[in-house]
Amino acid sequence: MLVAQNITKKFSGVTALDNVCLELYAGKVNAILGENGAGKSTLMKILSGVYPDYEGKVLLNGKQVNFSNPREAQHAGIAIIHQELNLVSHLSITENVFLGREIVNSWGMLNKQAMHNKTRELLNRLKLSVGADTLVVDLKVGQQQVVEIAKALLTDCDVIIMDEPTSAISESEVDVLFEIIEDLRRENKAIVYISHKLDELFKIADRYIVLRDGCTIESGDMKGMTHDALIHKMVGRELNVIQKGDNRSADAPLLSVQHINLQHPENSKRLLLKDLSFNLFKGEVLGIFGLMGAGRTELLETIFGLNHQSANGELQVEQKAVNFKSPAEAMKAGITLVPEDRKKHGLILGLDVKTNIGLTTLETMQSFGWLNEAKEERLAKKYIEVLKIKTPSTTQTVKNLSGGNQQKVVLAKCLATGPKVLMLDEPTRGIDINAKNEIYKLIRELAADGLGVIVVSSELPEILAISDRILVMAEGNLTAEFTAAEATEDKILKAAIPNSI
Amino acid sequence: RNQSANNQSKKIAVIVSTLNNPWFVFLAQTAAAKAHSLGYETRIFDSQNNTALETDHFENAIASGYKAILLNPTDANGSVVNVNRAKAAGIPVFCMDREVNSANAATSQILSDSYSGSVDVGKYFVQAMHKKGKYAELLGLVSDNNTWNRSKGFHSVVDYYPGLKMVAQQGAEFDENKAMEVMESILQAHPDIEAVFCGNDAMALGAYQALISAGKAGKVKVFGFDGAADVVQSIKDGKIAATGMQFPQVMAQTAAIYADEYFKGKRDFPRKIPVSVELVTQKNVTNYIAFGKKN
Amino acid sequence: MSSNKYRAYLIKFQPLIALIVLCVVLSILSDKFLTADNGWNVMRQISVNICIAVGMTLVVLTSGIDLSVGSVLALCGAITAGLLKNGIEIPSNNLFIGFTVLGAIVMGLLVGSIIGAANGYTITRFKVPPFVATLAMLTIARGLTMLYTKGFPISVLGDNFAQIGTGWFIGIPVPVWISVIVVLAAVAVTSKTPLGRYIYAIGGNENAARLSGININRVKIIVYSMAGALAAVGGMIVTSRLDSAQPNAGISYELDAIAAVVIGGTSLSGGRGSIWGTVLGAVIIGVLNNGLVLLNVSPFWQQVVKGLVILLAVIIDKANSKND
Amino acid sequence: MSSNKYRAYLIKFQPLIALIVLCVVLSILSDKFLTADNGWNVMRQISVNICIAVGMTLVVLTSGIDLSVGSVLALCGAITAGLLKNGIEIPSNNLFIGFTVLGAIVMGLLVGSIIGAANGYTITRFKVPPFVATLAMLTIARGLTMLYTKGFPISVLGDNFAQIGTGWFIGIPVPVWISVIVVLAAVAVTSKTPLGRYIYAIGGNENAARLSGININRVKIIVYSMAGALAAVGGMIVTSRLDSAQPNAGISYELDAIAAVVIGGTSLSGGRGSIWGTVLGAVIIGVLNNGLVLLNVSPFWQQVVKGLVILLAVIIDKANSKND
Ligand SMILES: Nc1ncnc2c1ncn2[C@@H]1O[C@H](COP(=O)(O)OP(=O)(O)OP(=O)(O)O)[C@@H](O)[C@H]1O
Ligand SMILES: Nc1ncnc2c1ncn2[C@@H]1O[C@H](COP(=O)(O)OP(=O)(O)OP(=O)(O)O)[C@@H](O)[C@H]1O
Ligand SMILES: [Mg+2]
Ligand SMILES: [Mg+2]
Repeated sequence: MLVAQNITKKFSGVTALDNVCLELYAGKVNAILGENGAGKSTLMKILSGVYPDYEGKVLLNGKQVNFSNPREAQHAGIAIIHQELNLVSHLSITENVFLGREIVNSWGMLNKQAMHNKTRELLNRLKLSVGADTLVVDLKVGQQQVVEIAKALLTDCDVIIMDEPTSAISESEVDVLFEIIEDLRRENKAIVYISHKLDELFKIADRYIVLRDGCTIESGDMKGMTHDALIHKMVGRELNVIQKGDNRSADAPLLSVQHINLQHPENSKRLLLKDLSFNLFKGEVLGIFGLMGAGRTELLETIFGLNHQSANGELQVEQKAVNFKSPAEAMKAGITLVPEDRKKHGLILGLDVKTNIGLTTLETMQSFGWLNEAKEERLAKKYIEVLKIKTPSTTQTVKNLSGGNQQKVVLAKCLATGPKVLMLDEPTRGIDINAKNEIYKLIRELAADGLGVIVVSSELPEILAISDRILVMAEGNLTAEFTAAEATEDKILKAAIPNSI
Repeated sequence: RNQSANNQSKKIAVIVSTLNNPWFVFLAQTAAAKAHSLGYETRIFDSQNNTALETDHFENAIASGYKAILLNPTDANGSVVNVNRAKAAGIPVFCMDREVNSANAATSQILSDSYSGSVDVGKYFVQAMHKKGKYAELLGLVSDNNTWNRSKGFHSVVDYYPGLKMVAQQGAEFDENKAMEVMESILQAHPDIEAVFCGNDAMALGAYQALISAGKAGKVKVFGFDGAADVVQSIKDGKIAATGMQFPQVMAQTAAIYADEYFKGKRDFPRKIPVSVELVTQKNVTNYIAFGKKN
Repeated sequence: MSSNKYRAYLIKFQPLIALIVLCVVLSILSDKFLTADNGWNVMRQISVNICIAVGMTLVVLTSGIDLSVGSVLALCGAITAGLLKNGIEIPSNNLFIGFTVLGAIVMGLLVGSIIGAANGYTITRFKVPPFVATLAMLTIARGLTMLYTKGFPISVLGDNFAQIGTGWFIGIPVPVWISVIVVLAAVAVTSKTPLGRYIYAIGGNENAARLSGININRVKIIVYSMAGALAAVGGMIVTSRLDSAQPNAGISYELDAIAAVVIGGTSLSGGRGSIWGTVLGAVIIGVLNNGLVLLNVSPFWQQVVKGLVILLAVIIDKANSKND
Repeated sequence: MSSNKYRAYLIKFQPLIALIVLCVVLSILSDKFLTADNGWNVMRQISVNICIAVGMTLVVLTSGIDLSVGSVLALCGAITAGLLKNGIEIPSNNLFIGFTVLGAIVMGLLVGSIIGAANGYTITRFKVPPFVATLAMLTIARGLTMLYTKGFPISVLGDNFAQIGTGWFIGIPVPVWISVIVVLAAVAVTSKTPLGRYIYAIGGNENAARLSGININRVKIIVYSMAGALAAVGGMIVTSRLDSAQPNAGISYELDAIAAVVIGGTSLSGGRGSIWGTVLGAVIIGVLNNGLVLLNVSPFWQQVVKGLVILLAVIIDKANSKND
């Protein structure tokens, strides 16, 4: 029903799409696959009227359409969930969901009650248990993504595009989403589903379209497709999945966390972290699993010295007691964090790759206050090489990199500090299989080099794949600890579900 | 002869301290008009009360070939350098209204004596108040030394009379609206004042507006300075007690005429010509018009 | 109470603390402060700043700023006064158009909103930063005022017109009525209409707003012309109170307005704040000016004190607000 | 050429187009424009604004703003002049401290950077928006100037001091030398030192900068005190040119400085821009002021034209910049 013909889109520097064609069928879930930077989001932005200028045609139900802005696309019945969150943080959920399509009474005044109720319905349907009047700032990334989904579901559209809707939410929400997608399919809508989580695609998708480097490679029925076949089409070569060798050393802990508590920023009664204690050893990869809102981000942030007013407890790095008042101090002590939200906390989007990578280590690259730009350049080159960052040059503005490559830049920035302890919060969120594996391999290598690595993730397979030891959190408590050997999916999940439910 | 011809080639600059106040607008425009009527190309420069900007104007005027400068200085001391710069470039400067503190920098200074003018206002003030009573004073821009000349002249008289008590001294930036608001508040703090001395006429009018809205019009005597049209009228109507009439027209025209004579070869100009400030009260107001005498 | 209401509530009432402190101090220091008369004075005096600051709030909520309000106030005041006094004359085909008080006022407000719209247009159409676009307009409008008035005030505008600034209506000064109406209208717009939502949304996250299909440019142009019109309203009040339009009226009023907005807890980066906060901010400034004169603080010290108090007020805000 | 270099390049040189257009027009309209004398005049006249605007650029790059520069200029000028003329007297234990020209200047610059640091401190420590903190400082510093000078200029400061503003050195006016040095130093800092990187980073994304281990507060305080010191430098030049410190010097200079920054293509939301751009911006404004005089535009029209040209300059920038 929606057809794109020979779409070509160029950005200053890169060709994002190179006459791409695709057909979307009503009543089917059309999966779009491709590595980071393949052009998936760009294509979707064209279909939904974000980029009005491009070469090629878009046909909706046979008629050529040319949207000059998102509103027109909406009216034509195309809804989109963007890859990056687009919410107004200081408006409430309701206000965000109805933004631009408010319900008004005959006086042209807002009908707040009606909007509130409708939003509550949506949130219930999506099983998100927060008040419709909650400000978006107070939501975690995961919860915000659910709000984005609610926005797309508000008006009933014929085409619903979901660009990595599950990148930030955990299994349980994913199941809810899938139920909804089933309903939509039954209502004979055309659904576009972009994700790097292949097993999801096998669960939900009917058809697949593979993009590689801005070109359509192939499309067809999901039936009879195998994991490896898809990956092959995406990547264009075989993948060697990593196997881990246990290289943790038994000696004294590298990082030891004792009885950490953390108060809620707004009411000091409520504890976000309750008396957490654990050790991290040299050469070990420690996975921390939990459902959204379990407190994992807070835990990492607290260790990193971000909440020193509201937190208490002891920290030891190599037996030396430390008390970080700022990230700067934590980094000096050899601890570094790859934050959960790369756009908000990871990157200076307006600056180039080189500057972003160098930012953490400028002190080491200066002599008498002068910056050694050659060193800076070399550093950037090195990590672009090592992490295979896809960028035209070291001076490309980070804003223009695809999601996955942006994440790699953040990683590079942290590794540049030569840390003893590397903490990663959702390190592979929105990253394609290939890059994922590279990062897993990297994590293992780093561990092998004697780093202690903490990985927070909402993806069980990921946790299982790379961890030597797994901690499970629920509602700010440590609920379980497993060694890689004894860990299984259901054991972990059982521990992750809050007993309050 | 071909006088008008070689006049065409001569340009006269009128550099005025500010155009944010009608009095100076009048001064500048009269000077320019006179010079123009004498056949010179003229241009008005607005120094915006900023001596540094005045310096720029001097440099630009000299560079772009103005042959004489009719100056209303921003500051008696600060402007000296500027005048000297012009002198060095062989360009005569004729000061209007305000003086520059230098014996021989300016070719001639046609000055309105604010100080002695406000002394006269002070004398009349004392007499009108019968030597006793509370009063308030509204200063102009407290950062502007002409504000203080007037204030000092006034106090040099008034302060000799212990019966006269100044209960409030506030700045109102020579601005009518500000003056009104400040006056409103003063009237709250001191409902019993019997007079207010204002550093210029705009403030006098503002103060009077405040009196009206406080229902005190007529009960509090207002004294101004300058001789603006509205105030001359108000004095006729008995709304405002008195003002110090300056003669911008006389000063401006004299300056322009001197410039003309300078070009015609005259050199021996009087260094200073004081143009006295005349006290205008209800008695003699009929002899006056805005910024000048009837004739 | 939902966290949203809660925060709105905070933003609304933090400045109250600063205000109360100020008032207590003043009423201790001067017995004249807490009198009805003085109350009306202060309210009459702040009415102008309130009108301007309300418009400024709308602009700031969209993460913009309008530096031209002071000059616009002067220009519109002058035009209204000019039309009242001299009407429009076209000597060529000796045509003369006279104006009623109402007609002249309407024209003044019209000019205000047109200039505002012009600001909005340059900002949206040419992507000129609001600070620059309105800074340029500040100069331009002042120049036009000078040209229109030739640098001289336009005075004696008749008693009807004078009512606007000096009259009373059911025991309350007319300017106070005007500012109250302006405030209530603005509150309604910001909290009860889609336009209000859009204003907050644009300030909060312009990109998200665009993706939600909001016509950013339209909203901005509306907001700036509102600010222009409100500046014009201020111009009417000032002109009428003085019964004369001053060419140099409203100089640096933009700073007072912005101060009111910020003391009121509205964030200059846009998206968060409230009209009520701004009102409190304006009251604080007004009370302060009044108090300093009541206490006959020397003009030299006044500026220092004023600066410190404004700083303090904002710091108190911040201290009490949990956000940020 | 990589898109980023290309962009940096654009930001740096877009204003050049506006400037060239302006100069061509002027030199056609007036034969006086392209003379050496006039050239030096313009450069001497803009030297002050350049010093201030360079400091402003640093502040704006961190997404801040400094409205206090004008008053700081006046205060520091006054203090230097005062110390030169009267030194410090403590009558109580009849102590007198005299000052050499150098000593007095050092003191002036010191005061400037201390005030700047104070701005930085209130902004970082109390999270007061820069606009407000520096707006308050604008008033405070002006008040202090009044208190120090009692409202009277401090004049006749001696020939040595006069050199700063009026002297020549190898065929170039001293003020021009000063501004050139200031510019080169600032360019070095912004492009060749970690501090420079931090300034851009903080303006670009403060959160990310903090998580990268940058000490935000320290950097900001440094930047604001630089701005203060540079305003003081401007104060030295002005005072020395007039051989007198005016208590009302520098009023509304902040606007000219900001105009220069923005015309120069630096984004007020921080993170993007360059010192060179600002220099061009300042030159454009200076040439404009000079040109309007040469062309004998009436002062009232001048304001209108000036506003329009500034607008035009920025629009040309935008039109040529590929970003946004
Ligand atoms: N605004 C932009 N300006 C310049 N280049 C861009 C811009 N947006 C995207 N690109 C480039 O276009 C290509 C496709 O980007 P896109 O975001 O569509 O990839 P993607 O398939 O969505 O990757 P991911 O899976 O990481 O989201 C990338 O090389 C990216 O660098
Ligand atoms: N600033 C805040 N204001 C209110 N609640 C907060 C804030 N920060 C965290 N929380 C709450 O603290 C709990 C822990 O959040 P956190 O993001 O650490 O969980 P998480 O396990 O990292 O979830 P995610 O999978 O989204 O990373 C959640 O209930 C969250 O709502
Ligand atoms: Mg994408
Ligand atoms: Mg998290």
